[in-house]
Amino acid sequence: MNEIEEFRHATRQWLETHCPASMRTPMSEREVVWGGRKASFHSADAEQWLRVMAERGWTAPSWPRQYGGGGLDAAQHAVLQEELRRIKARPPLYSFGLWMFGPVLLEFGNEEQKQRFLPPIVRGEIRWCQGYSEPGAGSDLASLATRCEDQGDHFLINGQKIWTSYANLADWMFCLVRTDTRTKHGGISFVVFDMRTSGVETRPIQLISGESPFCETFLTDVRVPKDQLIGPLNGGWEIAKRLLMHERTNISAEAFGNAAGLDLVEAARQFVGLRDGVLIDTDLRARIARHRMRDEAFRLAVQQARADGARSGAAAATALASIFKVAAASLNQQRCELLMECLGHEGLGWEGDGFLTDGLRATRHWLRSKGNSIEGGTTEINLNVIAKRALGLPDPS
Amino acid sequence: MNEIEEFRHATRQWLETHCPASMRTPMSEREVVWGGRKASFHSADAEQWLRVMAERGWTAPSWPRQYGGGGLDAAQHAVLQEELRRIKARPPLYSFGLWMFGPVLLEFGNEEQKQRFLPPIVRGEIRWCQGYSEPGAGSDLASLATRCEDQGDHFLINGQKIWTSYANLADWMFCLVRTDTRTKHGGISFVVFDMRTSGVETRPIQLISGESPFCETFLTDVRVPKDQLIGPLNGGWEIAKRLLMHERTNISAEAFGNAAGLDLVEAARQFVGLRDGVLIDTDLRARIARHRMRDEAFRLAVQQARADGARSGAAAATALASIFKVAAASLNQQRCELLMECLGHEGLGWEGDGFLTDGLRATRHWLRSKGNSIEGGTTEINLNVIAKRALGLPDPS
Amino acid sequence: MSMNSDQQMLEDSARQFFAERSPTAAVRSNRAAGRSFDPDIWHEIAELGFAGALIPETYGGSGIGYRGLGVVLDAAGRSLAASPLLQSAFIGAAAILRHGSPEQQASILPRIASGELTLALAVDEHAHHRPEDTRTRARRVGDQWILDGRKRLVADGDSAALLLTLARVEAKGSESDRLQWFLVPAATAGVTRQRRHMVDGEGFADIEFAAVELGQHTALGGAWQDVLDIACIGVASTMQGAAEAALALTLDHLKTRSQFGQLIGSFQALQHRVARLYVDLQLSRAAVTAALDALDAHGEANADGRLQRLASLCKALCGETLHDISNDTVQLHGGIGMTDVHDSGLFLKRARVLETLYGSSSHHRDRYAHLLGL
Amino acid sequence: MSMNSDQQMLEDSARQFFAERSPTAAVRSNRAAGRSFDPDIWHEIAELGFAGALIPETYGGSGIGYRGLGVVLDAAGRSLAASPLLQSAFIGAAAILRHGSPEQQASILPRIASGELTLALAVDEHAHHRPEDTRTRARRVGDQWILDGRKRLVADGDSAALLLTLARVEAKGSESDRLQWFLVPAATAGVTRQRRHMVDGEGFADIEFAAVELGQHTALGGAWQDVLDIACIGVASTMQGAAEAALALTLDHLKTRSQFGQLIGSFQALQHRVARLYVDLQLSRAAVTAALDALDAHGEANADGRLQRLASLCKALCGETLHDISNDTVQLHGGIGMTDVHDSGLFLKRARVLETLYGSSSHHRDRYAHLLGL
Repeated sequence: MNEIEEFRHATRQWLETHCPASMRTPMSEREVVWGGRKASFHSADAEQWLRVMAERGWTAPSWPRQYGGGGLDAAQHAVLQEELRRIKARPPLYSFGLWMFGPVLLEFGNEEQKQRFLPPIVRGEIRWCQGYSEPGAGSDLASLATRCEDQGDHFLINGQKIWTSYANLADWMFCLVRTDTRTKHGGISFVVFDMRTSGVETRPIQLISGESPFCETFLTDVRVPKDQLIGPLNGGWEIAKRLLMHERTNISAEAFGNAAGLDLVEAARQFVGLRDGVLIDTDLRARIARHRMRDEAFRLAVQQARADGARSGAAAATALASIFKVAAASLNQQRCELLMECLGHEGLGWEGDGFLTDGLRATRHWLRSKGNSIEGGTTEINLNVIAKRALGLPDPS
Repeated sequence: MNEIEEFRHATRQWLETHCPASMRTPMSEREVVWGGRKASFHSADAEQWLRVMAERGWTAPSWPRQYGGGGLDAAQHAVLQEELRRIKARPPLYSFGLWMFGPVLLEFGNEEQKQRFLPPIVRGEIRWCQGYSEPGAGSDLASLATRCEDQGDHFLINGQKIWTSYANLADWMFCLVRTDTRTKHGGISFVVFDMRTSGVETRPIQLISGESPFCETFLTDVRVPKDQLIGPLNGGWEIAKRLLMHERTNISAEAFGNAAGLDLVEAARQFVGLRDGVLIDTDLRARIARHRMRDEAFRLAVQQARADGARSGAAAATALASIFKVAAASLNQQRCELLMECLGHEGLGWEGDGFLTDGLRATRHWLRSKGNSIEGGTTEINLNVIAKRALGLPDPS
Repeated sequence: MSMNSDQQMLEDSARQFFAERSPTAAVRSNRAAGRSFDPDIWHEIAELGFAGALIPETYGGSGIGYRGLGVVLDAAGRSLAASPLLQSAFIGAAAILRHGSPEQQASILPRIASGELTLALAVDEHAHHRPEDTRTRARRVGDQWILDGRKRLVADGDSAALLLTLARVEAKGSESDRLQWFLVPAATAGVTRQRRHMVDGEGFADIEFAAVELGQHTALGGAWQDVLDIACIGVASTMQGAAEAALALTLDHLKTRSQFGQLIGSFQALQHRVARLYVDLQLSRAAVTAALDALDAHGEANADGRLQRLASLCKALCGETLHDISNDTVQLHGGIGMTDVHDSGLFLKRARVLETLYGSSSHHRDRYAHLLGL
Repeated sequence: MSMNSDQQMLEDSARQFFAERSPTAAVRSNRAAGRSFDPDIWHEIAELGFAGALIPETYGGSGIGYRGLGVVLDAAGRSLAASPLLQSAFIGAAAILRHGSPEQQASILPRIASGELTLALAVDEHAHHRPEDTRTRARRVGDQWILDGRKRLVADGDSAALLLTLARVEAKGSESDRLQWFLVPAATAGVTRQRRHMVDGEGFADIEFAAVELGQHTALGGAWQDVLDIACIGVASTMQGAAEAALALTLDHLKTRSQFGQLIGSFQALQHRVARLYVDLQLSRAAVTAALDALDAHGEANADGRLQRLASLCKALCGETLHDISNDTVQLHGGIGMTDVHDSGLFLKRARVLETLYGSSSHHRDRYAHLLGL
């Protein structure tokens, strides 16, 4: 047995022992573990599962051991993921710290910052939120205006962030601020601060689909110690872009949780019905088939890219993240639309009696899916990125 | 009986007498009468039908009588068209002079020019061709480079035109030339000349669909008398744009002759086949239905616009011409594509035995249709026009 | 075919009325008040003569006609105005006009025209529009009809006083079953209705008929399909107005929002997108105009199933156009378009409901294909 | 799943070979010479080991495998290179390998590997691909098969020496009819073939079988559908290569052609269009890669009809992608793209033929829907 097979064997045995049976079942949205100071667990098993995984650093399998990570190489990481999939284990922790902030901190942070911030992320003790968008700076993120002034021994921040998911539940924020107003991209810095800092206020945003995890965050005379600047002053844009790439990659891999809810084919069979084994609405049937084909190809592409991962460079990864983000958003929106067509009248309810629970949920998902092509970089912005990064097309002169 | 009803009555009687029976049958492409010095008529009836219509000025019903036109007002013109449609009369004459050059000459020419050029157009004696595009100036028509120098008593023209339809059969050309190289749009003039002038050479262009009426036209030291400048020197761009609008309107009205050849629904029934009264390929059926619906709506829109015509201004007409051009091109291309799908193997032939004549023709039409969204202004250019003229969207600052 | 000057004046006044008296803000205030429409606005609509637009002056109507009322529905659709206009003034009045007996017309039409009586079309029973599968049945017992069945998500079903209900009349002797419309007063014993909370906040209800006894003159003559064709044309007029308004909202945004130092409306990719939507709008408008004109022309120009074809054509095309435009309205507004405080979502939600009503776009494409012989 | 370094080398050398030895100019020279392919080039292809790519070394092959040969087909597709590679080295060899008897394998495979023997798949009979409706029939008479029927537009049918022909074997006793592949030497008495002038200039022929006598060991075992799935995957590989080359041609144009004082590749509407095509290309490439890998994996990973599903998936997706790209290749080149001297038209024409071969995209979407249970 070679080394990697030994690793597989040991991992399998360890998981057999340590992954509780209830953590091997499909997980509803409510059961997701986000960690943090205000962490809530829907079961003791969930709490235990996070604890044992965090102890091995396997919530962040590829991070270095010195920061609490698992220290696995690419092959071992792949094996761990396979073994987790094999037993259908739930992710022990969902975390913007793990997916977005941690990876850029590893690349751009200093030693003290890594030691300070990474271990609590691995253990799920600190929950992070993302202070990027502003009301005036949507797709043109770099036009952000939140001021950050050097006050000698600290920074003073004033401004407003929007679309800060779970800001009301998060412990810390990583935040883009303007430290120089004379230049656009070169005047942005990347800072982090505790959400309990005086002057930080959040307000949830009501979406067309109802309640949402998105917030507006108001920053009024927020004092931030100077050692909470990540990377160089006015050097935040590079970090910001890299983090966006991680965000898009993560979104695509999750494909907007698109396995959730009613299965499209099942819903078609149930609500539209078959005649002689063929869906009665043949126009809809053709469109469902077309969607499912693209969906299968997308999943195959993500799998293959993951397997090829080690060999592609950063530029290719950026383009690929945009490609997958565009495809994932469009596929999830298509799926939701087709599901609504299958549901017909059963998809027209908002709440209350007279509608199936599945139907009401599908309707909310459908509305929520309209944001997929906006959040994490609009489809238009990602098409710009593909045209430039992958295809080498020029800017206007 | 009011005046217009009297006109209808008289027109109906006159047509009854003068329109030969053979001119009330569907016309093949070969039977089209283009007139000109090298005019050919496939029948004596065709020649007579042109003559009697031209004598009344009804080849150009709305042009003033002093230039040989019919002098009809809008209501009379509409009645004449209705009566011609009622008996399914063939158009007596196809002519770029009637459709494109005449209308702008009426608007921009001087009295002498109108008297000189319009009557022979009405009578089909002179056939015109259009010298617009150049190899380096496609969509960016105004970047044209064909030089036109003032030589005192004449102009001297050097350059190359492309996509000059029927240049090899035409008698005269209306032509855009550069009379000032220091400014782009303001350095263009509109001149006309006899194709027999020394230095004019034409060469037909082979298309992906085979032979074509398109030519390259080479202009080498072509001497043009100065009274053949239409409108002011360097004032050609306004005329050019107006002429393009007439071209697009005409193209849309003709919808790329899209009634020609196999009927799509018939072809689907014949080559794909029905099962229980439903087309066997239900995906294709859905797409044919979608196409036919847009096609019917397009025809209704053209009819309604024609009826509304009198009330809309020049700006609206320009936008509408672009809207219809975009729709007409896309619909004809769609129709050809769907027809190819219906034909399956029968649509894969180029020539020779083993294929149906209808199939071979459909294949050539399909290839030819790819040019519909390029000729007469690309779809992209027309979308620009719609965005600006109809929707008032801004240019980049 | 073209709009005459009366119609132009009508269009101007209808658009002004709805923009001022029932803007999209009214959708929110109705939602907040838990009501499906504002009776005061309906009163004003009736006073303007819109409730009786189809009804001849002899019955107290204004005789504006289908094309004219279509213009009014279009204007109402622009601000998503909720009222009995579609169900009662368009569909209900048309059904009675075209298929009612002289007695039915005399008793019902004046009350529709005054706005006093409102109607609703009760047709669907399942997740999808399949009127041929209607199970609600009407039995002849003596000189009465007995009605049994359930209807799903009847538009205005929570408020209308008279329910135009499709039912299967059981065969007698050598006859086969047939479908027929019945005029069922909502207050009749055995009728129960449950308002449903729709995604767009409109007043839909599920309705149950349990041994409902109806007089013998409550059945409507004529081909049952005809009423549904009219309904589709009315919905299409509404969708066309909504689509044009949603595009206008989007264009306003494109002309005022800056990103990257440019008005976003100057970006060519967005210009081409909205230009294509504008082309689509012209095609769907032509379809709905032709369908309304065909209703005004009535028997004459509608041979060879032309009315059926135009009804499916405009229902499907206006549905597709509104669908595409309302989606791009959200997308091109970006994040703000996803928030409940913005109007984008109102268009999106209403679009979904109208698209589903009386057969989805897919359903009508299928029907059109059948009519083509495919 | 990922490409290993051998495959990377293979890709490089295959692309170089076809770019140098059989560029698109060869399509024109073959067309001018009235031949469907250049035998010298085929000889070189065989010498490189591509003709025997699927064939084990024991039979004189190079054992490169499906994924590897897919890479070669892709490379050939880039310049629309005509040769027996697809029909003989991919489809023919795979059919014999997977379903041939040991005797058939021993007699045929070495001659495929050397390039000496070429095969062609003779399946369709009508305007459309409907193998279930096959009317060509094989009767058992003594120890012989008698074949009668006609095949329509057989790819390489003008040149291949061995025709892999689908025929209906008539029922005996309690059996029902079944379909089976037969190995028919083109030189057999009773076989006549007529080359047809295809829109893309390739060597297709109509073939007639009139009382053709075949030995008893000319039938191929295995499920008849399997060979068609393989054929689809081979066509898809070719289409993927053609699509990538057509997009590259277009990108070159966008980066060099100026209009309005700008490189046209800087116009955002065009950027978004080609970016979307590029996304599509990634999806169709993933599908064809997965299908080739599934063929290499053979029995193991292909339970639950996975191979059938992947075959239809990649045939339809690559077909759609090539269709869209070849159309935009013409459009984005403008007028020059419409002229016969430009390569755009070559891609468009070849796309149409490949799209039609072994079932259109529409056919395979329908099949995929069936496999989904719809």
